[in-house]
Amino acid sequence: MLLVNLLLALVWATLTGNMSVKNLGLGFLLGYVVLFISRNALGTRLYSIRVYRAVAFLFFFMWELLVANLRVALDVISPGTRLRPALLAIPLDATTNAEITTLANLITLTPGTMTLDVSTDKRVLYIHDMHVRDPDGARRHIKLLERKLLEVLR
Amino acid sequence: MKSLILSTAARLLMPLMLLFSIFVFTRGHNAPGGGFIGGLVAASAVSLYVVAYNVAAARRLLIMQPHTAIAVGLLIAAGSGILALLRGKPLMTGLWLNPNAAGGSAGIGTPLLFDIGVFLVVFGVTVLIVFTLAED
Amino acid sequence: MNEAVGSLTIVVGKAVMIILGLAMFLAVVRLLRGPNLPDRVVALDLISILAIGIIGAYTILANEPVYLDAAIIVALLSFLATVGFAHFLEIMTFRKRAKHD
Amino acid sequence: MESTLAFVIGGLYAAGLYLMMRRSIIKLIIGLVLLGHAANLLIFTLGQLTRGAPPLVPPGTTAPTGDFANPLPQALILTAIVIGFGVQAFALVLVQRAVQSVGTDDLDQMKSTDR
Amino acid sequence: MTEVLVAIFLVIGALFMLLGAVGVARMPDLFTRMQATSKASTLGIAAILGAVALHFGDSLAVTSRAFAVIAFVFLTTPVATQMIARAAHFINVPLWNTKINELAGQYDPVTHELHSFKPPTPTEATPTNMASVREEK
Amino acid sequence: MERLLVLPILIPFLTAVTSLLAWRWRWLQRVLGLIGAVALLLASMGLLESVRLYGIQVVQMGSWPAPFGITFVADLFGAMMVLVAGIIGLAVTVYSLVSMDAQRESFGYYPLLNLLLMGVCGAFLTGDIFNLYVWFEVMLIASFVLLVLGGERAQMEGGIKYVTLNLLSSALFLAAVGILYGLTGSLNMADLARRLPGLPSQGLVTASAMLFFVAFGIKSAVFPLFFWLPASYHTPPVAVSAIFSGLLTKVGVYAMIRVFTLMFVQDVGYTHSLILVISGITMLVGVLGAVAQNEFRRILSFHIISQIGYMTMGLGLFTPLALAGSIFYIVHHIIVKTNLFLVSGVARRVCGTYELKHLGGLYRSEPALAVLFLIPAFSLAGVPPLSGFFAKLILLKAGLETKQYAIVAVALVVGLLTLFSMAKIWNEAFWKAQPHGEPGADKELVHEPENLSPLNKGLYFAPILWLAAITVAIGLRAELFFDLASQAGQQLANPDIYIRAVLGGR
Amino acid sequence: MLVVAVLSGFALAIAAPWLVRLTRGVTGWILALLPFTLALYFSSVVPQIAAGETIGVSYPWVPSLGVNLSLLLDGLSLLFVLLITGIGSVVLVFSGGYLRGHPQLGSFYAYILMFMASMLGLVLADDVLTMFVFWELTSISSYLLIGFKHQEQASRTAALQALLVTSMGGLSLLAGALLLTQVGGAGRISELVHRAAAVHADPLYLPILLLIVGGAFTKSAQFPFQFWLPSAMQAPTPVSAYLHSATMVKAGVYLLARLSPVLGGTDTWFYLLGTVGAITMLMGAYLSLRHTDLKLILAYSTVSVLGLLTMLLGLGTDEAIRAAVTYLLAHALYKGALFLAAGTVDHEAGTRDVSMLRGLRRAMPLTAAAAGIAALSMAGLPPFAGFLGKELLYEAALHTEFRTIWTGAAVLASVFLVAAALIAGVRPFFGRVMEAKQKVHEGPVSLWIGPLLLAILGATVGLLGGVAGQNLLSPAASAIGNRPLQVEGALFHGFTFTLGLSALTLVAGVALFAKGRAVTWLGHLTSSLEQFGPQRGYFKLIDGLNSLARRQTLIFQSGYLRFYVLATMAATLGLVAYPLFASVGVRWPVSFAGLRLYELGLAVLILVAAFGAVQARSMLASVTALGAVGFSVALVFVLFGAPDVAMTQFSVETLIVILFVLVVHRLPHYSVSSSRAVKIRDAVLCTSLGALMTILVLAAAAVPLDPVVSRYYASNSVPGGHGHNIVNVILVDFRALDTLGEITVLAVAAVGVYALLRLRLSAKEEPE
Ligand code: NA
Ligand code: NA
Repeated sequence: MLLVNLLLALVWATLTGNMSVKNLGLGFLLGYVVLFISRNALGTRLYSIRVYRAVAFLFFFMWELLVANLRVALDVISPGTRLRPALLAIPLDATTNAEITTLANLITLTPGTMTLDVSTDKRVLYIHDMHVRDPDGARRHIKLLERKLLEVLR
Repeated sequence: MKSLILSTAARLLMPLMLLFSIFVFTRGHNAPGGGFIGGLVAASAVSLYVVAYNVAAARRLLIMQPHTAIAVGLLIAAGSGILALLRGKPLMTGLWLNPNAAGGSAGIGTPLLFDIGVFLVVFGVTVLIVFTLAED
Repeated sequence: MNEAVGSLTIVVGKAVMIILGLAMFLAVVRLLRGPNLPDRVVALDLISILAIGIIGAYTILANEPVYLDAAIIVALLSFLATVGFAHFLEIMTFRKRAKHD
Repeated sequence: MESTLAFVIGGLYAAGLYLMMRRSIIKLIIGLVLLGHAANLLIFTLGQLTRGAPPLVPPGTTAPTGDFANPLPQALILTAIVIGFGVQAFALVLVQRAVQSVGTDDLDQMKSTDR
Repeated sequence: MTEVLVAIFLVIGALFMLLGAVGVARMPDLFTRMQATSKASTLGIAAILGAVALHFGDSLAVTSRAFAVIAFVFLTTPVATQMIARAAHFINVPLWNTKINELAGQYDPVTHELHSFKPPTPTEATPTNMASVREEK
Repeated sequence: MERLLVLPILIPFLTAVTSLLAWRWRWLQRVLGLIGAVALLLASMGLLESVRLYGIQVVQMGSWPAPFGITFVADLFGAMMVLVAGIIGLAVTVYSLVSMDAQRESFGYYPLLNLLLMGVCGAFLTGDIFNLYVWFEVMLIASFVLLVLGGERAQMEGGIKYVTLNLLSSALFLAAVGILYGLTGSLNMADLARRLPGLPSQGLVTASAMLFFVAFGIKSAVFPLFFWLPASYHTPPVAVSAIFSGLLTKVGVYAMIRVFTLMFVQDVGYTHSLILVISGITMLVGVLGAVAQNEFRRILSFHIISQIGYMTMGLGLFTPLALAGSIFYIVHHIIVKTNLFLVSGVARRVCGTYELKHLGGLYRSEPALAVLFLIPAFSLAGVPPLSGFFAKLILLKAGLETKQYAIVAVALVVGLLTLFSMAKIWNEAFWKAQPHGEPGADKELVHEPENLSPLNKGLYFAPILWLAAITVAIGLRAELFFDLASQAGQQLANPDIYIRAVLGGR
Repeated sequence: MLVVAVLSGFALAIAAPWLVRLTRGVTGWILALLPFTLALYFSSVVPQIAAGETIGVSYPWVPSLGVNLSLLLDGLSLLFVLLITGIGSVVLVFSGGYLRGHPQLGSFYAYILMFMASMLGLVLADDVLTMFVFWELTSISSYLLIGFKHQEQASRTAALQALLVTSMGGLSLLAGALLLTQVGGAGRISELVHRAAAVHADPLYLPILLLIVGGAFTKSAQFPFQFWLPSAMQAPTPVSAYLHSATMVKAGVYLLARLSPVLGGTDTWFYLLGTVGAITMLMGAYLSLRHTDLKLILAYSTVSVLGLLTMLLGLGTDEAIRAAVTYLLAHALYKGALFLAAGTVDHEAGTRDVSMLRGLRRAMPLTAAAAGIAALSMAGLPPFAGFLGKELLYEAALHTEFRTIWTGAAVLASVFLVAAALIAGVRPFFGRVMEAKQKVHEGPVSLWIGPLLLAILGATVGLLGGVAGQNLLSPAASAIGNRPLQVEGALFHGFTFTLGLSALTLVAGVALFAKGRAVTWLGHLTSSLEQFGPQRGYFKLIDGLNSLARRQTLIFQSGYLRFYVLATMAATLGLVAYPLFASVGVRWPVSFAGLRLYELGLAVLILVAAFGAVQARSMLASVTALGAVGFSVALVFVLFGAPDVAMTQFSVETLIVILFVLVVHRLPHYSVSSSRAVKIRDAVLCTSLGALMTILVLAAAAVPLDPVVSRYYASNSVPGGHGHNIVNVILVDFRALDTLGEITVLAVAAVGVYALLRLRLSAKEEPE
């Protein structure tokens, strides 16, 4: 709780562009209020996220994003030829809501794949993949991403 | 019917939106923003919660129910103007704690109070409409 | 325009505005053509993303950072609009189905 | 840009009014929203357009330097937008209830109170 | 130097966004269009707002807000995409040339709950026909 | 002084807000509503008195000087209108205490009523054209909600038309304000009045004047812009009809008179002649509409239109006497028309319907009501010595003095037709014996007739009696009222007085 | 005292309903004390007036409008005042007996007292507008009295008819009176008399005359407005006697008499009044024989006499004026008596049909006596007052231009009236005793005393003609003529030509009566046809009015909202475009200089998206297009230095889209669309309006605005408003009141949405 509050204070300070102690204090106070307001919204699990690792992962991911985007560019320019779209079910190792959500977001941001939904029992992730020649290969690719992510998160 | 991804994301997004709403609101007198936009963003945060969960859950978040927020907001807004009336000045005349301070640092003044009223009303109104429609 | 902005930035900035305008136009075409509602929603979502881009570019072009707040607003709220749209589309089918059964 | 916006305004008025003359009740509201845009743009245009200079007083000074956009029309439009928002929200719900109680979106079938 | 970097970022961003728009205009079905926009536009935003952050590099307030926008878009776009996709499924939006569909029949048509994947039986494979919900007639 | 001028908006506002806070306690809202109505009446009386004694009252909101801040101005016309609003507010509030159902009361009826009054008073007092727009919207949205509160089908159908056409009017109003601002850079009406004559293209000024005319014409329901009124005024509960009939269209007329005496007097040959022609058509079309109706409230609704024609007729004639006539007519009309609606509500309560076909027997069963109907009815028709007679007399006199014989003839004929339809109501609802059809077959009879308890009867009759007494008093003490009206007319005819009061000697 | 005389009646009218409850059977007698006292008072001033004095009072009422409560008692008003109070006393007493036990007796007294007071006011008024006030009040009280039997459809129709016809005249009179005061420069008749020459010379003289005469003719049932009077016989008989014979219908005659010094003496006056009067006289007299209803006979004979009086006033000679006042008095007395007697007969015998009434003399001797005397007076038999009147009538007719016409008409009418008098006043009481359903007997004292008194008074006037002439008629005649006129009132002037004519009249009348059976039967057959010339016109007019009203309402209040919008738009287009294009000097320069490509693109985008909203075939598709419009508009605000507006626009747009979705997702699809022709028509109109708005914007943009207000905001924002965001300072300080109104609108909208969705009235608890 304290951690999140401090984090919010930091966000506040960066937003306002004023890193003075006074402003940080105000940010802490406001963060406390915000957290109080959203006390029901924040489940306990969120606190366990190690935010800095997540951020680091995000930057790594952006690079991959940039590179692989070129492939999509080709698809866009000539959509008819290379597309093999498919809707796939991916069994999940991720268990918490935060993990699943993060994974889902990353899949969407990864070129060629896009999360469609999570089964109600949280055991399967459904995705849309534009270039499926081999469904199991595609599934393996996603599982790789999941493993990497879980390494960061756990 | 609930989307797991959305509801998880909403937990993170909502505090951020609320924070931004306060940010926009407090800056309002000196930069773009103010009570109206602040109130709308705050209400949007609550609306997101309505979509991700439901009205009942969103209602539990609120310190002040929308009806009350509207009435209190109106009262604050009008009250900030009436204060001047009580001091023998025309309605809505700005009263400042430190009126002679240079360059926009006059501290607290009734116009800011007025903007708080606006914030509350806008927030209350939007939330009330969204709640009512979503519950219907 | 502001003298703090170099001529390169101005030229590029204007060009970028035009590119984004073109992109906007394409998005509007999809918005009008559909054919299904989700297509339109996707287009509308893209329009708001493009709006963020335009605001960002214009922030540089006009050398006026205050517009960035507008971009934040669009980012926060357009998401809500899209989610809302999708959510109620789903409710719509949900209700219809419930009525049938 | 004034001339261009003049045509935009005219187009918005035309579109809004056209929608208000349709039989479907929901188009009515869409038309009203378009009319609102038209009116706001009209005030904005006639309050004189200034590119990219928001009416802000730079920190540390007491008055804006150089060219700045006319703040008054902006304040008027803000008020008009917000009022329009409230009114449109209400009208929208009214439409919903009307359709529910009459059973159709056809305005031609909503004339029992005139005769 | 900064000016050149800003210009490059701007152009990259604009081109990515244009790419997304072209994708939306040209791709054959809803899901592929969403694939195009969700990537191109987020990247475009990142580039353009990165340019903003560079341009106003000496102002922490501006830079941090620019990054805030980027973070927010990265956070929200996938969520929005997922929501649309989910809704689209219930509306039965047609899929282009999609041979493998493991999602078909997994949604409970009444409760909208999503089952874990099991191979579809012939009866379940019947699409939940919601033609009436589709707009154009 | 400065407090008096803003009290007419603050009192209803605070009443409404405290009522909102008391959302769950219906009885408290009723008490607050009553207190607020009394306070508003007292404040408006004080305001008129101070205007009468000390001349035009002006307050600069926020202490920002004109034309930069928003100006509140009370000239005699404005103050009189506020007073009438106070009178009507009290009457309708008391009437509502007994006539309004508990469900509507617990869904914000009293706060809405007060916010409506706030909008109305604001419109009467503001000296700023955009602020006028804002008050119009306050009034409008409150009226929207009051109109459809309850959600019956007829309310919905009437509400759609009312809302649409009034919003159309608002859009035109806003555009007109924008154009005026674009021409002058100012929003203060006195300042505008000073600047407009100096503009190079007067044709443009006249064109924007006509935009205002259409906008206010819709609100005030003149021909051919009145459609929303007959479609909706008979659909809400009668207390709401009553306050609408009294105040809403009159705010439109007020605004029209205000701008066409203060600001748009450059091309009187076009604008005011046009207003005169439209007045005549409005009178005729309205009264013929009433002739065609067979329902108590619909007849009254169409008469509103007809009488709006009289009010604008004074503006069209555009002499001090004619303006005085308009003012006199407006004041008279508000009181009388509201009263007739209140009477119709009692008739409905007693007989269970508004349909003339099914009404009857009230002459025997409610003789007091019969008398209390005749007074406003005859006043409406201009029968001496009631208020309506003098109202009409002034206008006729002004018309004859300016040799506008055609409009005078129309006004006379319309007076006769008004008498005709008042007599129709009297014949059917009062003189005729109540028809005894088989009760189930009557579709119109949606409400069981009932006997009123003495307390209820008192609450029903008190406001009716109060308004009837005012009608009689205006007639018998017509000199006092005419004196006020003609002073107000003088002020309108000499806008310099107003301009100097707002802007000072500049 | 004059004011007291007028106001006391009104006061007593208000008190009457309570008095009835207190005093039950004798109320009539008590109430009659008032008019009786007044009659005594006015009698006491007779010598004063006869001496040429007048009594006047004036109270300011609305002096600024020239409306004053000016009352003046002169010879003419005195004559009327005495009739009103005298007959009023009689009628009140009579009513007590006639309507004994009637549940509405209280209001009856109230109305009749109100009428009496109004009538007094009318004849005493010296101010034309005051006179109009009372004039209208008599119409109103007449309406209420005719409709006294309000549960009968016929009564209501007759009441309405009388009201409409007399009010129409009233309005005509009002217009005439206003013009007259304007032309004559005074509101007081006693002053206007001195300005007669100016009035005659004014170009407005003819309109004034026609308008005022129109008022008089409707009130006094002159051709072609006579039809309301017979219908008015639906009223209880005392009302017929009082209003529709003795007093109110004479108000028109009074008006003509009163204004004859002002308006009279011209050719127009002469021909107009003379002709209309003569026609009315003949027609009324003839029609009186065509009926068997006692009251209708009397009513038509009243019409005849009213015509006669009008004719005499039109002739305007000394003789004519003398004749008029004399006949007026005589008629009031005998007709009052006859009506009341008819009422008694009706009351006791249960019918008014003269073909059935016979031999009532035995059962009702006193009534018979009263009726007989009155009838003889009506027939013009000496020594009754009627004889005096007829003598003078012939005298006047013989001494005027076109005398054959006047004389012929007068004699013919008189012959008919003789017959009518015998039918109505004599025959019912003689002959075989009729078989009645009920036992016929004399009524109570209240019923017979009145008619008897009036009849005797009529005889007395005849016998003491000199006294009456000296004290009452001469002053009245002088007032009408505005010159000293003596009415001698002698019964016998020697064997003159007029006496011969009188004798001839009597003989012819008796002969007509004797052969009257045929006439009566003929009348029976044709009455339904002939009576209703103007009557049918009236009903046709009412029907026409109703159908015109219905048709007009069907057109204008069609119920089609799109028609309403269309009409509104068309009106806007016409009203705004005309001054814009008609006036010179309005320019609307179009300039694309300095326009940037992306700005143009944005503009095109807005229009395309708006077009998309128009074209969309589903509601939600329209909503997305709407969202696109809103976002593009917001971008315009971004480009032109309005970040606050842009932010607001973005957020509002988003919320509106969400609300639309929330609402629309439960609505049906667009189900209907208009025909192609309609669409084209609408498109043309809307495009025109759009073009008009474009032109307005172009033109207004060409006029540079004065930036002084905005500059003030800019320079005071920081020092005075303590804020650097000028827009925000405007919103919360410079123009905070706007914002207060704005959030009020929001609050109300929210309450409205809440109430609309939550408040569903249960079927049980209907709104009141
Ligand atoms: Na202030
Ligand atoms: Na301009």
